[in-house]
Amino acid sequence: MRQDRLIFDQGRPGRRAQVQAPAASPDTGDLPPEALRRQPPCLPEVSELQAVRHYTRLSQKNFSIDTQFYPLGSCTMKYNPRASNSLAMLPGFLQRHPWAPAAQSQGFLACVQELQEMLCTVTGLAEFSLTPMAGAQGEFAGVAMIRAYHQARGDSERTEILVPDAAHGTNPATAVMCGFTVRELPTDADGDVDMQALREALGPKTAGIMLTNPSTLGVFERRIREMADLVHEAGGLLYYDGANLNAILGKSRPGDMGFDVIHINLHKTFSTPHGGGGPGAGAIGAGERLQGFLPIPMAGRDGDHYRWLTETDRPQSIGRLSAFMGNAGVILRAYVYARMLGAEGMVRVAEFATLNANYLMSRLRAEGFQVWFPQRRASHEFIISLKRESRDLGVGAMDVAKRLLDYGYHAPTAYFPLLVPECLLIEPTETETREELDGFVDAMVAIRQEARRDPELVQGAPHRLPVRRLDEVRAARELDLRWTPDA
Amino acid sequence: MRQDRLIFDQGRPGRRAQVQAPAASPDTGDLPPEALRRQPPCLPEVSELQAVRHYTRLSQKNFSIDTQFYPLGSCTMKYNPRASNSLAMLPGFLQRHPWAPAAQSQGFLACVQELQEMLCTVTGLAEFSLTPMAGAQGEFAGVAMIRAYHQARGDSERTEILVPDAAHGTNPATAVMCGFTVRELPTDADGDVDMQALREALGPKTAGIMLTNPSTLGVFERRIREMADLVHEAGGLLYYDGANLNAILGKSRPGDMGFDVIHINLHKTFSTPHGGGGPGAGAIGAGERLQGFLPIPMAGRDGDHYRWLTETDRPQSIGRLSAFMGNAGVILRAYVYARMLGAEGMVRVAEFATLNANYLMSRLRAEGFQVWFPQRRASHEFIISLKRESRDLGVGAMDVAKRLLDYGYHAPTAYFPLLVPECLLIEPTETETREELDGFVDAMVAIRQEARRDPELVQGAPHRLPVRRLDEVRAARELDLRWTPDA
Amino acid sequence: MPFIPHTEDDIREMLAAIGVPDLDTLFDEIPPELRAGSLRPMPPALQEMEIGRLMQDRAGRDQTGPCFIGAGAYQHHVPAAVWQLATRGEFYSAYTPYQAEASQGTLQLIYEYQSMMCGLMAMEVSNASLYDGASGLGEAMLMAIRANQKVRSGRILVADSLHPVYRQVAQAVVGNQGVTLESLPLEPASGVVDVAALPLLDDVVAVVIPQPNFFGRLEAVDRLTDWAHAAGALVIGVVNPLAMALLKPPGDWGEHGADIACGDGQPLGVPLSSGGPYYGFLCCRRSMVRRMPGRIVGRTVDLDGVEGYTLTLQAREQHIRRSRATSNICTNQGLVVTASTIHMALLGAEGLRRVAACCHERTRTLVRNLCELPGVRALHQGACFHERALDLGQPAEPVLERLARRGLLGGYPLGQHDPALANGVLVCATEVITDSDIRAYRDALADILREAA
Amino acid sequence: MPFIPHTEDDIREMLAAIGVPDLDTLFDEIPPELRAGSLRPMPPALQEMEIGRLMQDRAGRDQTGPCFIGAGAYQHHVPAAVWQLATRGEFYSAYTPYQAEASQGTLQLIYEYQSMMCGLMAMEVSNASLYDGASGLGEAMLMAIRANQKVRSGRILVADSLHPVYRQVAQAVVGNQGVTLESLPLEPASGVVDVAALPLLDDVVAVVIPQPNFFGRLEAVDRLTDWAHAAGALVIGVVNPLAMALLKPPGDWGEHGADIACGDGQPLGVPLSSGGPYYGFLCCRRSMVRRMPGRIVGRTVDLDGVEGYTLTLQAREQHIRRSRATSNICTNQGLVVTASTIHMALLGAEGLRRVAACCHERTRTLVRNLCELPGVRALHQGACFHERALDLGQPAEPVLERLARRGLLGGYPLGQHDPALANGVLVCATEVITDSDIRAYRDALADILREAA
Ligand SMILES: Cc1ncc(COP(=O)(O)O)c(C=O)c1O
Ligand SMILES: Cc1ncc(COP(=O)(O)O)c(C=O)c1O
Repeated sequence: MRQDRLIFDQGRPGRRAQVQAPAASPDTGDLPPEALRRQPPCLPEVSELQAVRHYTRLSQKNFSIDTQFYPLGSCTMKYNPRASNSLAMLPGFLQRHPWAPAAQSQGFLACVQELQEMLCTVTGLAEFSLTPMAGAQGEFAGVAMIRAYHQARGDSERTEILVPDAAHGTNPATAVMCGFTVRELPTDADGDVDMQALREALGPKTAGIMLTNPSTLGVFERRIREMADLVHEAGGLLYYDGANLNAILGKSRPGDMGFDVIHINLHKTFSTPHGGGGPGAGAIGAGERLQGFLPIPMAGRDGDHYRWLTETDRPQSIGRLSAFMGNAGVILRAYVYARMLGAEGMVRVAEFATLNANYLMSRLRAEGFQVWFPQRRASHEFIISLKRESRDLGVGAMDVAKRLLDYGYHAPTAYFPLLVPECLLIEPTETETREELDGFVDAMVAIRQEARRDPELVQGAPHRLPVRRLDEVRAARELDLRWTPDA
Repeated sequence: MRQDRLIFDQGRPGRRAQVQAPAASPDTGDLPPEALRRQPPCLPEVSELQAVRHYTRLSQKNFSIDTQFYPLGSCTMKYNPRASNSLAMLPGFLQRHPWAPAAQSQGFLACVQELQEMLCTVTGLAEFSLTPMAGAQGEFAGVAMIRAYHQARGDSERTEILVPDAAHGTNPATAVMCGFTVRELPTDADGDVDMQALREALGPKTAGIMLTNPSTLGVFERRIREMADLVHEAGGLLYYDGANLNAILGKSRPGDMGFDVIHINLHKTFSTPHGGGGPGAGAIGAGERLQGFLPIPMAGRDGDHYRWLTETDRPQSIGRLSAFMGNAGVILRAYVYARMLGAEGMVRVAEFATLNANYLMSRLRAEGFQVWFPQRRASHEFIISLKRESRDLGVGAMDVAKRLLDYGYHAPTAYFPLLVPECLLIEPTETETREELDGFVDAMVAIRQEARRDPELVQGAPHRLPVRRLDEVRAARELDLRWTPDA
Repeated sequence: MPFIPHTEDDIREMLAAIGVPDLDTLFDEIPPELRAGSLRPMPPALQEMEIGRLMQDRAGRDQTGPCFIGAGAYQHHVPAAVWQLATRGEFYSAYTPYQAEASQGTLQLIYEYQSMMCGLMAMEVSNASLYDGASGLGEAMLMAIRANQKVRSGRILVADSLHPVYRQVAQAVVGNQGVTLESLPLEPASGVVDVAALPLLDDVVAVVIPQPNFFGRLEAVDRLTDWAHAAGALVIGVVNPLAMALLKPPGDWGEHGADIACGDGQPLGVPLSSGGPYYGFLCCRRSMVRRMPGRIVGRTVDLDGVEGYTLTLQAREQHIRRSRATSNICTNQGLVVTASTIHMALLGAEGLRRVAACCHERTRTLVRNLCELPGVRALHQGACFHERALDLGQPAEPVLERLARRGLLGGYPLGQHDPALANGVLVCATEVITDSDIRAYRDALADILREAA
Repeated sequence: MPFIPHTEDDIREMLAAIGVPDLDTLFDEIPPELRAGSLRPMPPALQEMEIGRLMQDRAGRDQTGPCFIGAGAYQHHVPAAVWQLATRGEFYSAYTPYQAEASQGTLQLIYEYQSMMCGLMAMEVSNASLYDGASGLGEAMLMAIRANQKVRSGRILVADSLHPVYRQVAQAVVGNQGVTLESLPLEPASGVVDVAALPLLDDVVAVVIPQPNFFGRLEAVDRLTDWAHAAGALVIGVVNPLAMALLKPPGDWGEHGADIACGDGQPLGVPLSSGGPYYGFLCCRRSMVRRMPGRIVGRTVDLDGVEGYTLTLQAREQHIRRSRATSNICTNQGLVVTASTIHMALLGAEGLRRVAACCHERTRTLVRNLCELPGVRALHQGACFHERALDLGQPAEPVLERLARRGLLGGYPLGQHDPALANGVLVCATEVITDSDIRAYRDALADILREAA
C-alpha cells in the first residue's frame, strides 16, 4: 500500500538534514566565477529522518545472508562474521590516511603482512599482493604478470590464453583486457578439461592457461599435474582462478598443483561480505617465476618494522592497480576471519563445504532431480539440470529459481556454466545447517509438484516479493537510467 | 511461507557459536559439588549465523520510527538521531566501570553535569538528578521527595496525592507505591482540571498534586498558577509529569508555573529511543524546597573537576534508586541530542511539534472527524473521538487503529485518556514532514470509506502484517509464557 | 533547524490551514507571564561533526587499562553481533509492543527471553524486565508481600552479605510502604551467613539470599531456603545470572526451590557503560504470576489460528489497574533485553558455562598472584565465585588511587561500606583479563605496597 | 569449529546419506600427491574476544592527530546514519542484484545513486561503480577508445597535472591493449596546463583533464574542452565529486561538455580507511552507454505494471559477452556506493556545497598561516580548491617526519614524484580541521623549521 517512492520524490526545496553540514555558508572567496557551478545539482532535499526511513525500508526489500539461505554456485555466500565488520571499522583503521607514513601505520601494516603470509601458507605460493580490488582485477593482475614475464624474456610471440569453455566470464574478458586472444578448451564427459584438445591447443603461441579447480562445473580437475606439466613444457604458465578455493582450503594447494599465479576472492573464501555487489578483494599470489611481477604496494617486514614495498623494491612489478593499496577494509575483514579460523578452521571450511554440497546433491538426486555429473564427487558445489522439467512441464531453471524466492530461498546460480542446459549451480557453503539444506530440498520438491499441478504458478513466480517478474526487455529498450526533475 | 520458528526450535544438541566462548573449558576447581548446577539450562543451541539470521528476521516484523510514522499520543515518537547512538557507544564510554574513580571519569561526568544544567535552564528548576531509569521511576522519586519533605517537617498527616482523572496510569500507581492514597480530580468541559473540585479536595491531608501540562488531553492547563497557589496555600507541593514537555520546550517553564518537582522523559522530549519498550530515563528536577531530597548520585563540579555527589553531600536525599547512577547510556544520548539542538533548537521543538499537531487536527476536522476539544488549541497532541463511527458503522477506535497498521502507519494511542469515548490520542511530533501528515489524513479518510462500504474489512484488520488480530483473551487464560523442551 | 523538516512553504501553508498568522499564535493559551524568556545559559547548537569531536575527546579521556573491579558490574566479552543487531532501527526505534500485530519481532524475542531466563534460573515464569537488579529486588520484595498472604508483618529479612547498595536501593523502593528490612547477620570470618547459628524465624514475609554474595562467597543456599520455607517465609534469591550457568539456580535451592529469583542481567551481554542501561530480571513460581510487576509476553493465536505473541496479564499493570497496579513500572529496559537475548542465544548453555568457569579460574589466578605479595591475604576462607575480598594490610583507598594513576583499576574498596574493612578490597577478574594483565597488577601492587612500607 | 554448525549427529547422518564413511572420503578425487600437509606456519585460531583485543590494539597504535594530507583521499565528516544503515545485514550481506525481485532495495538505491551522480556531474548516464578513481580512469580511457570510432590511433593525451598515481594506474590498466598515454605539459610556475601554448592536436582519441588538478589548482576546463573537441578528441574529466557541488561540473565544460566524467567517490561519505574500499564513478553521454563498463540499473515494470528496478544492458558485461565484454569487471564497490548514496541524500546539494566551501576556506586559512612562516611560500599562484602545494624552503620529507613524530600528518611530499619539487609539500585542510589544529600545525612547523635553520 505504501510505495517506496524515490528519495527525490520525497524532497521539498530547501529541506535538508541540517546538523550534517557546516552551519555557516562560507563564501567561495577567490574562486573565479567562470570556474563555478551555475546551478545546484539535482540532489534529494530530505530530512535526516526521511533518509533514514527510506534507506531502512529499502534495505528490507533485499534478500541477504543475514536473512536468507543463498545456495548460489560460484559465489560462496557464507556467513560474514559481524566481528569482522566491527573490528575493521575501528576508528583507528577508518581514520588512517592512505599516505600516512609507515611509522604511523604499523598496526595496519602488520595485518596486511600477516594476511599475505597466511595466504602463502594455505595456497603453497611464494608471495602475495593484496591490492587487487576484486576477483576480476586479480585475474587481470595475474594475466598481466604472465604477459610481463614473457616480455621480460623477450618472448613476444605468445599471444594466446587458453580458457576452458566452462570458465567464468571474467576469465576470457580478462585475457582480452591484457591484450591476449582467447582459445577455448572443451570439457569432456566427466567434466574435466579435454586433454586431447589441450595438447592440440598448446604451442609457441601459448602464453598461459586460466583454470579454476575445482572447476565451475563443481568437480576437481584430477589431471591437473599432468596439465601443468604440458603447459609448462609448451612454455606457458598456469593461472588459478581462486573463486572456488573454498572447496579445497587447506586440503590441497594450488602451488602444489603447479600453478604459477593465483587470485583468491577474499569476499568468497575469506568471508568478507558481498555488500550487494562489492567491494571484494582479489588477493594475488605468485610462485617463484612470477613473484617479481606482483602488483605493488605490498607489505614487507624488516625485523619488527613493517613497511610498504614499492617500485624501488620491485622494479619488475606490473605496477599499481589502484591509487592506494586496494580495498584495505576488505583485507582487514579477511584478516580477522583468517585469524578466527586458524589452521584447523581453514581445513574445516573445505570439509564442511564439501559435506554440505555432497549431502544436498545426494538428497536432490534421491528426490529425482538430475545431477549433471552423477559419477563425480561434488566439490563445494554441484549442478542439477532441469532439462526434463523444462521439456515435460514447460518450467525451466529460471522459473524454479524465481519460485524459490517465494519460498524464502535465494535462487541458485542459473544458466551457468553455459554448457549445461537448464542448469542450477548449487553451493550451500559450510555455514548452513543441515536443516536449512533439508528445507531447500523440501522447497524444490514442492515446486516440482506445483509445476506438475499448476505450471503457471511457477512460471509467473515470484508472487510474494515486492515486485513480480520484471520486464527486462523493456528495461534495455526504453532506457530509464536516472531520475530527472521533469520526468 | 517460511515461519520464524522460535530460536529454541532451531537448535541441535551440541551446536553453538564457537568463537564466542573460551576455547578451553576450565574445570570448576574448588567449587563444592553441592553448589553446582546439576543440569545445563535449556538455552538455544544454534550457530552464529542462525542467531544473526533469526534476530535480523524478527526485527523486520516490527514497526519502528526508522520505518514508519508513529502518531502515538503521550509517547513523543520522534526521530532518534543516529549520532546519539554511535557517540554514546564509543568504546571509552562502554568500557567505563561504574565504580571507576572520578579522576578516571571526567569525560563522562562532564556530560552528566552539563545535561543536569541544561535541564535546569529549560525547566526553570534549581537542580537535577538523572538517576531515575524511566518516567515512572522519576515520578516515584518526585513523590518520595514530597513525602520526605513533609516528614522532615514533622508533617505526618499528609496522606493524599491529588491526581486528575485524565492522568497517565503511572501517576496514581506511583502515589500508592510511595505510601499515599490517591484522590482523583475531575476534568471540566474545556479539558482543564475542575477548579471547584480542586478547592474541595485540598486540605490538611494534601501532600501534593501530580499534573501534566499540557495535560494528557492535549491542552494547556491555563490556570496553572492559580492551582499552584491553591495547592501551596494548602501546604501541598506540585509534581510535574514531564511526559508532555515536548509541547512547551523552551516556550514555558514548569518552574515558573509553580511546580516543585518534575520528571522529564528523556526518551520522549530528548529523543532517546524507545527500544521496543525501554530503556528510558526519567531525569528529576526540583526547586528550592525539594532539591535537598533529590536522589543520588548526581554529578557535581568543583572548578574544573567533576565528581559524584553522594550521601555525604546530600544527607536528606531519598537515597539511591539504582545500583549505580541510572541509565548512563540513555543520558549520553540525551546529552548529544541537547547539544545538537542548543537553545534555539529546543524552542523549535515545541514550535514545530505544536504546528504539526494543530495542522493535523485542522485537517482531520476539515475531513469531518470529531475533534474532542474543538475550541482549544492542540498542544503537541490532540484527541479525536470515533464515537459516531462506532455507533453508526460498528467500527471503533481499535478497528481504525488496526487498519492504520495495514496502511503503514503505527496506530495512535487508543482508548486513552480513559474519559473520552472511542478516542485516538494523536501526536505527530516535530520531526515528521507535512507530506507524512497528509498521508495519514488520506489513510484515515480511506479507512472511513472502507468502514462505510465494508465494515468487516476494518473490523478484521490488520490484513497485511505478519499476524492478524491476536486472541488476547486466550493469551491471558491459557498462559503460555515460555518455551519448554517437552511442549 | 536540526531534525525539523519544515520548509518555509510548509510553514506558511500549514499555518494557513490552521488559520493562524504565525507560530507564536499557537501558544496563545499559555498565559503571558508563563512564556519563557531566553534560555541562557545554554550552549549553542553543535553540528554532528562538532559534537562527534567533543564526545570522542571525552570518551577517550576516560579510557583506561584493565579493570579488576566487579562489585555488581562485570566486564565480559560481548559478541559483535549482539549490539549490531540490537541497534537495528527496527529494534532500537520501536515503541513498546502494545500493538501486537506490528510488534511481533519484539514480542517473540521477549517470549524467547522469558524462556531463557526461566531456563537459567530453573523457574517457571519470567517477566520482560525491570529497571536494574537493585530496584528489581525492591519490586521482588513488594511482590513477596503481595504473594505471602499468610504473613502480614511487612518484615523482610535480608542477608548482610547482600551487596550493600542493593539493600539501600531496595530500602528506598519499599520504605514508603511500611515494609521493614531486617538483617540476617553474616559471620565476619567466613563472609557468609552462618547456617549453624540461624535465628528463630517468625512472622517474616521473605528472606533475601544472594548467590554469590557481595564478597563473591557462596552461601549455603539449600539450607537457608529450607530454613526460610519451614517458617512460612518466601525465599528471594538474588543472583548473578552468568554464575547460574555453573552454580545451582534458585529454582533448585533446597527442597522446593526459591520462590522468586532476581538480579541484574548486565553480565549477559551488556557493556559496563558507567552502570547502565542494564536490566533487572525477575522470575517466580507460576502461582505468583498475577502478583508480578512489569510486562509479560504470552503466546497465543490470531484470527486464522496462526501463532503469535502479545503482552498479557496487563490487568496487573498501571495503564489498566492504575492505583491498584502491581507496580508503577511502564517503560522497562527492552532494548537491553533484546541484546541480552541475542547474547544468550549466541553463547548457549555451554558458552555461558565456559565463560563462568573461565571467570572463576581467572579470579583464582589473580588472587593467588596477589596473595603472594607480603601483607596481602584473602579476607575469607572458602569457595568464591567471580570475585574475592582481599586484605592489603594497609588502607586500601590510597593504594587503589595509585594503581589508577598507573592505568589499573584495582578493585572495589570495602571501607566505604564498613570502616572495619578499610584495608579490604574486592577484586574480580573475568574472562577478558589476561595473564599479562594479572602480572601487571601484581607488579604494580608490589611496587606500591613496597613504597608505602 | 568456528562458524560451522554441524553436530556430531549431523555429520554422521549426512555422511550416511551420501554413502561415504568419513569426511576424508569426500576428497578422494584429489590425487594423493596433491593432498596438503600441515598448514604450518599458521597462527592458531583466536576467539572473537582475542582477535578483538588484538585489532583494538593495532587500530589504537595507528591513531594520530589532525591530518593535513589530501592527495587523492580526504577526511570529511560522515553522518553517523550513513554506515549504520549501510552495514545493515540486508545491504552488507546481500549478493549482487542479479535476482532483481529479491534485490529491489539495492537496485532502487543504485538507480538513485546513478541519478545523483548524473546530477552532480551534469551528465546523462552513470554506471553503478568501478573499483576506484584511478583504475576507473583506465576504464574510461578504454571506453573512449571504443566510443571514438573516428580515431583509431590508440593515443590518449593526459594532462601532466593529473595525480601521478592515477596516471600510473591507468597505464597499468590500458598498457596491454596498445593504448599509449602521452603528456599534455604543465606550466611549472602556474601548476596548470598552459592554455596559451596548447599543442596542435591530431589523431588523438581523448584528452584527460583533471579538476581540481593534483596541486589543487583549477584548470581552464572550458578552453581545454573546446580545444579537444575541435580536434575530434573526446574529453575525459577527472574530478573530485565533492568539489562539483561548487565548481563547474564536467557536463558543463566548454561548448558541449566533457564526454566522460570519472573520479573517486571517496569524498562522498567514505572514510579514509587506508585507501579503500572507495569507489570509482563513471558518467558519460547517453549515446555512449553501450560502450560503458560496469553494471547499470534501469527502471522498468513488472508483470502487473508495478515499477521496479533491474540490472540492464547486461550484454555489455563479461558474464554475457565474455571475451567481447566492455570490461572484465564483475564485483564492484556496491556497499560503498550504498553508503555514498545515503551520504548524498543526507547532505543534499546545499550541504555538499557548504562542505566544499568550508574546505576551501579551511585550506586558504591553513595556507595563509603557514605562509607567514619564514621560508614557506605557495608554489603556484592562482586559485586552488581543497589543497595547495607549498615550498618549505628546505627538503620536505624530513620536516614531515618530524611533524609526524609530533602527531601531525603535515601533507604529501611532492619530491617522490618530481625531484625538482623536493622542497614541496601538498597540504590540505577539510571541514574537520579546526583553527586550533591549524595553529598547532603552524607552531610545530615554525619550531621545526627554526631548528633546521
Ligand atoms: C569462478 C569465478 N571467477 C572469477 C570471478 C570474478 O570475481 P569478482 O566478481 O570478485 O571480480 C567470479 C565471481 O563471481 C567467479 O565465480
Ligand atoms: C503522561 C505520562 N506520564 C508518565 C509516563 C511514564 O513514563 P515511563 O514509561 O518512562 O515510565 C508516560 C509514558 O508513557 C506518560 O505518557
